[in-house]
Amino acid sequence: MLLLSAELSNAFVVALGIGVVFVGLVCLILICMVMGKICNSLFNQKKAAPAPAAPAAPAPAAIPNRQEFVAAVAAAIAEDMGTDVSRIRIHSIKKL
Amino acid sequence: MLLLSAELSNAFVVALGIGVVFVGLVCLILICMVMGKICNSLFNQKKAAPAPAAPAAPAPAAIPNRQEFVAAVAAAIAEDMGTDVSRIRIHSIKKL
Amino acid sequence: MLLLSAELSNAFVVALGIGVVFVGLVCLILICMVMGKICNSLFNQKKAAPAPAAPAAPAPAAIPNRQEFVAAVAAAIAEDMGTDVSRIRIHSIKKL
Amino acid sequence: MEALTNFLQQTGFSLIANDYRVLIMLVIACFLLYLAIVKKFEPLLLLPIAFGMLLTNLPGAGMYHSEFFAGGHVDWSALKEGSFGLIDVLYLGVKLGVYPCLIFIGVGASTDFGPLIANPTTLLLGAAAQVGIFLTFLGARALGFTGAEAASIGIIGGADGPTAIYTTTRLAAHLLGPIAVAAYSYMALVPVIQPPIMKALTSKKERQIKMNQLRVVSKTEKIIFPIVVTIFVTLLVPSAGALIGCLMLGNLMRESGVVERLSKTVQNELMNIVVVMLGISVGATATAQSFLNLKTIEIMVMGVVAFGMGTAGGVLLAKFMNIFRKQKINPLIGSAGVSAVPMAARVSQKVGQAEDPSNFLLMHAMGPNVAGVIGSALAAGALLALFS
Amino acid sequence: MEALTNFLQQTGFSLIANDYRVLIMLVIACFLLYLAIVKKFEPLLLLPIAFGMLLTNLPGAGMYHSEFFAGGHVDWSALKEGSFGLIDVLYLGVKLGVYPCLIFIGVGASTDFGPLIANPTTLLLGAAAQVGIFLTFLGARALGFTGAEAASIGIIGGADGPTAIYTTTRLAAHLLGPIAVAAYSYMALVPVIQPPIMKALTSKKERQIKMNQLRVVSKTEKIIFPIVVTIFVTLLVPSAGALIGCLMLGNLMRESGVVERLSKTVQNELMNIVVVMLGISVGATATAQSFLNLKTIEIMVMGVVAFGMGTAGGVLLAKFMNIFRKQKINPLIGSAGVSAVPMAARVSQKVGQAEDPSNFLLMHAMGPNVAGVIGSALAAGALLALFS
Amino acid sequence: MEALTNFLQQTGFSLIANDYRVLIMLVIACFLLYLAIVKKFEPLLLLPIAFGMLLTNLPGAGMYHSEFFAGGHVDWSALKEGSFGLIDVLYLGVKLGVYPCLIFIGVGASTDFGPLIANPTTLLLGAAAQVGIFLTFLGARALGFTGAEAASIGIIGGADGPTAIYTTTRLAAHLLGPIAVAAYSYMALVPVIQPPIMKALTSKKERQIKMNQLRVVSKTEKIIFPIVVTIFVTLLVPSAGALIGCLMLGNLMRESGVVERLSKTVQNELMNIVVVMLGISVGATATAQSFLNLKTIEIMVMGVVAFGMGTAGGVLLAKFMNIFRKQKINPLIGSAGVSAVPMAARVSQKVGQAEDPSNFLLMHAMGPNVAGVIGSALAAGALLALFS
Ligand code: NA
Ligand code: NA
Ligand code: NA
Repeated sequence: MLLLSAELSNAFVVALGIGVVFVGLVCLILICMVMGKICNSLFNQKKAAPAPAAPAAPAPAAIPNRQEFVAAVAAAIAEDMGTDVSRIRIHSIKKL
Repeated sequence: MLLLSAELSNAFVVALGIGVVFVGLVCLILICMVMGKICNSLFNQKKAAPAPAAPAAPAPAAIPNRQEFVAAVAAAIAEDMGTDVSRIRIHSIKKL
Repeated sequence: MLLLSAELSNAFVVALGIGVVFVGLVCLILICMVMGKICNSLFNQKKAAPAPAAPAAPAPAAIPNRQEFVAAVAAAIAEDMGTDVSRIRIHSIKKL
Repeated sequence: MEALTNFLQQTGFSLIANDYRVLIMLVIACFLLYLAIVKKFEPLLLLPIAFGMLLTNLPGAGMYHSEFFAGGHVDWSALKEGSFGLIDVLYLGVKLGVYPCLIFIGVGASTDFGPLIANPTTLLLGAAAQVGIFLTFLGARALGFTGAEAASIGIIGGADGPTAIYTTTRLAAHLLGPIAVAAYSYMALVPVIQPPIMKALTSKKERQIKMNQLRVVSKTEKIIFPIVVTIFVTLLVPSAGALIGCLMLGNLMRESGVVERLSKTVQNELMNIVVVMLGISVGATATAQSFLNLKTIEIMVMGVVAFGMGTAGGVLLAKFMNIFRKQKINPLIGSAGVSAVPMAARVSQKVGQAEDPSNFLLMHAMGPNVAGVIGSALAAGALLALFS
Repeated sequence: MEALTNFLQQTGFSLIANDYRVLIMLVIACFLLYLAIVKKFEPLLLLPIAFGMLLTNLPGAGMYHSEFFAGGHVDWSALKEGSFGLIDVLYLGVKLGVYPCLIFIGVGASTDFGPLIANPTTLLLGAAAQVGIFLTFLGARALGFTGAEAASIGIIGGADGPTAIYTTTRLAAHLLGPIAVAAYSYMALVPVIQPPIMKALTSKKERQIKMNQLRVVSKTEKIIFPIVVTIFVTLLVPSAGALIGCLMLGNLMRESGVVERLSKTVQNELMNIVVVMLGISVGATATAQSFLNLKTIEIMVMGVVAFGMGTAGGVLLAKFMNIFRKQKINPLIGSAGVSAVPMAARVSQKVGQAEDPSNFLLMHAMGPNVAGVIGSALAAGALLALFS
Repeated sequence: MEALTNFLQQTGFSLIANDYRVLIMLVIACFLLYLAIVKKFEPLLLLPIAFGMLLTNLPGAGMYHSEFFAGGHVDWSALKEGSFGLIDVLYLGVKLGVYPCLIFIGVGASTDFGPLIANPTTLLLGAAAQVGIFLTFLGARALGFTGAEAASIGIIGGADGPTAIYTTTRLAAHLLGPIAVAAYSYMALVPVIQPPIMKALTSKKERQIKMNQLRVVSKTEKIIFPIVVTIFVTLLVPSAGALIGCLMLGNLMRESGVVERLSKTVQNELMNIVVVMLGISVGATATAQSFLNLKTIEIMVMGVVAFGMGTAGGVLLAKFMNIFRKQKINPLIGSAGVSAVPMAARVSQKVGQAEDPSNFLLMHAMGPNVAGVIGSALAAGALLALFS
């Protein structure tokens, strides 16, 4: 699939490459926003419906001090940052 | 190993297939019965011998309420039947 | 890489084989000794330096009754020797 | 400018124009993901299968090339030329029959044949439930499928995923996608498909039959069983040897008690790894070309018929056996003979308890249930011997 | 006597005389082991890589033969003749592109795209940080590398090991050794490379910007995200399909919640097994002949430049975006867009807290951080489409 | 009717008539299963080996075809034509030397070389115990085996399964079945074979010698040891490189402490998976044709002789060393030099404690025990260099 092998100019490669990355991720932004809108509206409709205590409804109010909690966890993680270089990933924080 | 490729009649395939399955499993029934007889007779001989408290002897009497126990376990399992469709298998029930 | 295929004498094979094994392992002895010397001298230098309570310094004195402890562990392991033929390996004993 | 045009022509968006049917396949793949995730249809396999179907139908990605495996052979020279994709490599494990066998080692290690050994006559129910395979074979032949194709379609009625995949790979690899989807979907639908058939074929009184407690099976019997079954079944139907041998090796690991670490690994990590690879590559065979045609619909219909007839076969044989037996069998355990372990046995339990809450059929149903696995493998072996 | 002489001539000691450069390679391998073990530079991969480099440079052992894989193809006939070594076999998984994809399944299963979905504009930062890839491509071209080589060198700036290995294997396999070493070394050096650049490009006030709490992302969104991204990205850049598809399959396993046992295995056992095999065989490509030349030094220099420019790109775009936004972004999270998950996000957190201990950027930085993985895969796909 | 006849002729029952010897092999396989399960003879390997032997001798199943691997090569064209069986595929990992090496990574990760580093002179005992290999080589030559065959038979005396399989695969693959069975059976019989020899060659006073406590070995030494051994041994005997390299890579994973998750996986899941596949396929090489002949009996006899002479070699060298040493060595630890880790070391401990219950030799015996692994690999390397 080599396109125009010899004459592929560097500028074209860079332009196309950066273009593809930005176009791709900008489209993903739009996709995420649309997805968020749709999910939220469906979610709010459901909330209006008589299922207020559904277990699948982690309403923001349910974890009022989430910011503080995340901050504390983040601080704890940041603490050991210098020492732990292995590829352990940070998972989402779940309420127990 | 295609047998008589063109002319293999459907009736032959069905007859042979069902025949093989039934002959095979009927033979396994016989094998299981013979195996059970032999093992039981060996087992009973041993029991007659002076090793009555062997740990390998889970005599029926040792678990008198096994039926009830199995029933309770089975009920518990059946309870969650609707929700869990994954291929988790039921193991034998062991006395602890 | 077959050396002199036909005429490779048995005596030569045995001599070379045993020779290789002994030369190899004798050299490893020397390597271990040199390595031990170097590591110890580095270690002692460090000990002379003002880092006496380093966690990486399991000085012999730190586990005075190590011999007894090892003996007890060894006895326990030897106890079950007859029964456990699987390839479980003995790891080093670490102070907890 | 020409280069840009070339690049744009390479994108999947422009390739879709060449074959819009991939869009339908993407919708189907997403629907299967929905079934796997939301409806929890055998998600362990259906999720990777659906994702493989998604990947294979994204044009241009070139992860799977059905032409490398056409005509029942592997085109090794394509591998040589470096034009292979990721799933081509993973698919080799399906093509060479390795994945289904490795899964069967794990299945064997998690299966307890105790209830079957305790009450061996239930093996007959496991045999009767295989009639669905052969009746469906006839149906597929009538619809114009070749013998090898019809055999692969019939094996859906075995209700055993690895057996269906193993057989189909060897007999009619071009139908692997729809057959695997049918097999796993219907296994998940067992609680929907079976109860009406079971109720239609039994009287209330029959459904209330209580069965005697099973005898205790000694460890020795459980150890000898897999060895004897391997020898006998493989001698009877050599082409079933790989499936039965692996199933019984796993079971021997379990029952022997001396290789617990092997038993644990083949049930868990090895099985999980193989399931992911098998799922992706089986799903990838469902290209638009191979999936979007009348055959697929016919296969889906034949598949559910196969399940239904297997269920009926098991129930009816149980009723027939009751004519001659003093100790009556509850015919509801007959339906468990289709395999679909342990789902079908749970269905027997549930339908039985609906009539009489004090009736516990689960352990009794486990006998025909695991017998059904052996029965399907025997049927698959017979069909492989006849058609491969 | 002649036999003894022959034997002695087979020993590595006498073979070293033929090519003393292997000694330099052994020293380099030991130095990398030192970095992995004592300095803890990405030890999970650098330790196997360094050991593979050690093994490949012990003359006579014949564990790896670069000639079997020359010219982009696999010389299967060599396998046929039985002259293959252990690492030749393991290397097939690299050559066929299987290992990086399997690792990506595991990476996907351990990645939470929640912060990215909650604040999707951070995807732009993940895009901006990929400029390092393309600027480095230009630099490598200026130094005389071919287009395919320059593309492989540029991808170091993607800060993503599997992507770099996947791309280099397909475009410039003869550079795999130095590129893999550069990629993993610099990923480990992110806490050293990035902070000075981040501080130089931002004001104290900018570094003190506090960002709003992220919204809660519903489970549904998290499940739909990997499916949609797979479809869209693979259609846009089909050659990125294998990497993105595997990443998203892993993530779907994680978020769907219905295949927990698969998710656990792909993150742990499967990944560990693949990492060992990948590491050894990638390291083994670093033979004296391929590693000890000016190109390697150029690659090492270009690599750190790529990381630096990626960092700068992310930070600068964040500053640029702030011109138009009411809700200001802390530009320190821009540097996380290079990938190097989760190290780069932690660096953002640390540099931010150095200015204001009450500022917690970690969660915000995770958005561009995981976006950088998708961005690198897109860039790799574009380069693969252009040069392979 | 003809079709039925054909089908019946395909069954194993009718095929047995062609070669009744498979019945003998089935009995042998069941006997080995008995040894593995009831007598607990190295069950982790003997159970899969015995099961593989069972499967390969069920006629018609076609799971393994020795002809595809005849003459030391792999007949890839057979794979191409699709006539391969399950075990043919699994066997590739043996043929390519991959399984023994992967097992050695796991063995290395579970071995502590500390006692050896603390008292390096015990390495000599590990050397002396290898004389059994070479004396057995002479014996096998005298019985008319070729050089390569005799070398493979001798290596049984190394008391190290993976080394024996690796060497035999390369030198005399047609003897793999009996040699693997001999190696693992005798390793299990170490507690029966060794004590009489040990007692015959030592006085009561010698058996009561107490040895000094071992010095503490620093972490640094433990980390440097595998690296140095890999370099030195591979330079001395390049053909031992793959075995030693893998052993030491595993050990480095263990001792470095930075890749615990890799170390855990190579010791457990990876090893278990490989053990199953290795066992089945090694067992499958034991076809009636290759196993049922005088050679097998000769190999079994030579094997036990090799073990005995190795044991004697270790004990006698320890006695000889005591002539020159002030700090006497208890000669009972010499027998541990045969390898068979950790069984042989436990035998030393047990025999020593029989004389003096307060004498704890286990840790001292671990030195020659693990030295024996290195020694066998060196011997294997020398033989491979001479005969392959
Ligand atoms: Na079935
Ligand atoms: Na990146
Ligand atoms: Na040895």
